[in-house]
Amino acid sequence: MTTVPPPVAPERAGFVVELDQFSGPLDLLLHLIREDEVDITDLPIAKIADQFLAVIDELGLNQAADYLEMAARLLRIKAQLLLPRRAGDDEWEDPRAELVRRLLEYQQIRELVDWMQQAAARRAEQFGRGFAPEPAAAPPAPLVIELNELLAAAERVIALIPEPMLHRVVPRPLDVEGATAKIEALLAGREQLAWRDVVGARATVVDVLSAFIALLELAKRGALKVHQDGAFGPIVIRREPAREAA
Amino acid sequence: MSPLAKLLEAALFAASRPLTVDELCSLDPQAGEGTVRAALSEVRETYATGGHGVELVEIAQGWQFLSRREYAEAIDRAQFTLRPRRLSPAALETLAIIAYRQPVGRLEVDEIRGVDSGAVIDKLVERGLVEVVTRGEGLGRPLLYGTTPQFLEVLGLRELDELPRLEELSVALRPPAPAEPE
Amino acid sequence: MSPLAKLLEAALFAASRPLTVDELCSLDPQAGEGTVRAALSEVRETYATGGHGVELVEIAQGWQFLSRREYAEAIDRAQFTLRPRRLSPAALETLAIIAYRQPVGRLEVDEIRGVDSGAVIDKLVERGLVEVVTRGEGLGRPLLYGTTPQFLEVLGLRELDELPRLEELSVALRPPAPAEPE
Repeated sequence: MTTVPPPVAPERAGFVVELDQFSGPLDLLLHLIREDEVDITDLPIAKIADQFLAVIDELGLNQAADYLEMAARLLRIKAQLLLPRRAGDDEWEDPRAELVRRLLEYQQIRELVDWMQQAAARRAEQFGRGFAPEPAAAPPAPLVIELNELLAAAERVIALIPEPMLHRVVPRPLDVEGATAKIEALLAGREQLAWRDVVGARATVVDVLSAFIALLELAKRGALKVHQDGAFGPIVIRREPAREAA
Repeated sequence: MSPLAKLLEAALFAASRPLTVDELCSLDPQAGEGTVRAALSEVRETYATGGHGVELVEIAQGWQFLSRREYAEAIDRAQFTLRPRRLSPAALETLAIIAYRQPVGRLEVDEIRGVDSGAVIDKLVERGLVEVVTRGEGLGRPLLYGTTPQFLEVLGLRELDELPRLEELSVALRPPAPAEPE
Repeated sequence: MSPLAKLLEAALFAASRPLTVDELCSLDPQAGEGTVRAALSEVRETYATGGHGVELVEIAQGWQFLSRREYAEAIDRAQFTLRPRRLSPAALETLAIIAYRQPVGRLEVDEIRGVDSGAVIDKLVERGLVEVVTRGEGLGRPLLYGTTPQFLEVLGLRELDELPRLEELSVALRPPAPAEPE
């Protein structure tokens, strides 16, 4: 039987950053494992996955990305374990292995947390000097900067600047035309694109916004169709049959 | 010292302000005011006669430990009240950009560092290393920052020209426009 | 106590944080480190044997006067001073990871905790327990974090190596014991 601390207020559930009950999905998993008194290294994945889903449902965590990602991971492992495998297959690798490693590592962190909590509590039994001298009377703290530190910082800054080199920096407006041209060029070569093909892996907010507006505009013009199978599913961009000839 | 005197000593040490006799009495509900005053004298005597660097002083209708006057100068000189500070890597980076590109606006610094630099710039202003020198053209007439004389002082430079001219700097941190004759 | 010991006592009393031996040496330019360490022992002995309510403790790579444990409750109850805020489990988890893996980037912390730790790290930086120590190699040259002297102060540690060694933990990353029959 799974007992769960009192649920969070529903209005908080939308964007969960930090819960009172659990500090993250691994914490929740560890809680379930401890309750069931099962061995982490021989995780009863089907049972734990069901319990995990039940708890995130009960706590209204259905929109918390970190918890959802873990739920998906559990279900995938559960499915993999259900696949038939040949007897005596040495190549077979337990799909639970990675999760077990992370859980053991996390458990170690929790133990450190216990230790640190005790150390902090012990330190809190002693008080330092409470009275601090008047700030006005106190001389300012001496500041130390070495010239070579400043140069090292300048070099780090230089390394940060991507090619091509920087000329004059102005706040960049949305570049919808550029994004439109890019999408059209991509579609000229291919029937179908993924969202990632359009924005790339290192897109800035401006890039994403530009590409998104360009997509909507092109879709409105009938040059392409944007399709998404479900919420948060991958976005597929398909070229529309040559209507431009009409 | 008696247990009550030791308790008073600990409390007077830890308090962030002078403590009145009433407040000291609240430390031990069993002890009456007379007992507390006697213990207070005990603490004061201990520090007065034992050859200590601090003393218990009656001040602002209360009691407080203070370091003896003769040590005040040495302590002031050592500047303990605040920890000597080094700048964080983020602050140094921002300072480097402002030093080489001044006058420069916040957006430009953000763009070069790839992160929001507002808080870092504010800290540098607070520390007197950087200041608003003018306003730029364009939207909202942004504040433009430059380094202060104190920046030179901390680095031990006489002039900004003494900042090393790295070859790469001429590319990446080149001032946006040719310098105007002043 | 010797004049130097009294000077150290006054300075340590005045400071609201641990002072390093280097800082204590700067109090008297004539005194060498050996002399200062001897005087430091003299102060510690005085407070250890004299039946005082405070003691001199080695902490966070320095020395600090602290009230004795037995008076914690009375001082706390009387509310003469603020008790430090407690850290949340999420903050402690993040601190533990940063303490053991420093210098470490945000992504690595996220991965070990299984959640986005950006906000928690920002809070720890704000509280002075963690700071950016350098930038990593690779994409975007990520900021890498490490712990500060104040981290040691909050845990009452002298050095980082007083943290438990990972091998000492009961669930260290080693193969589990042979399964027992259920």
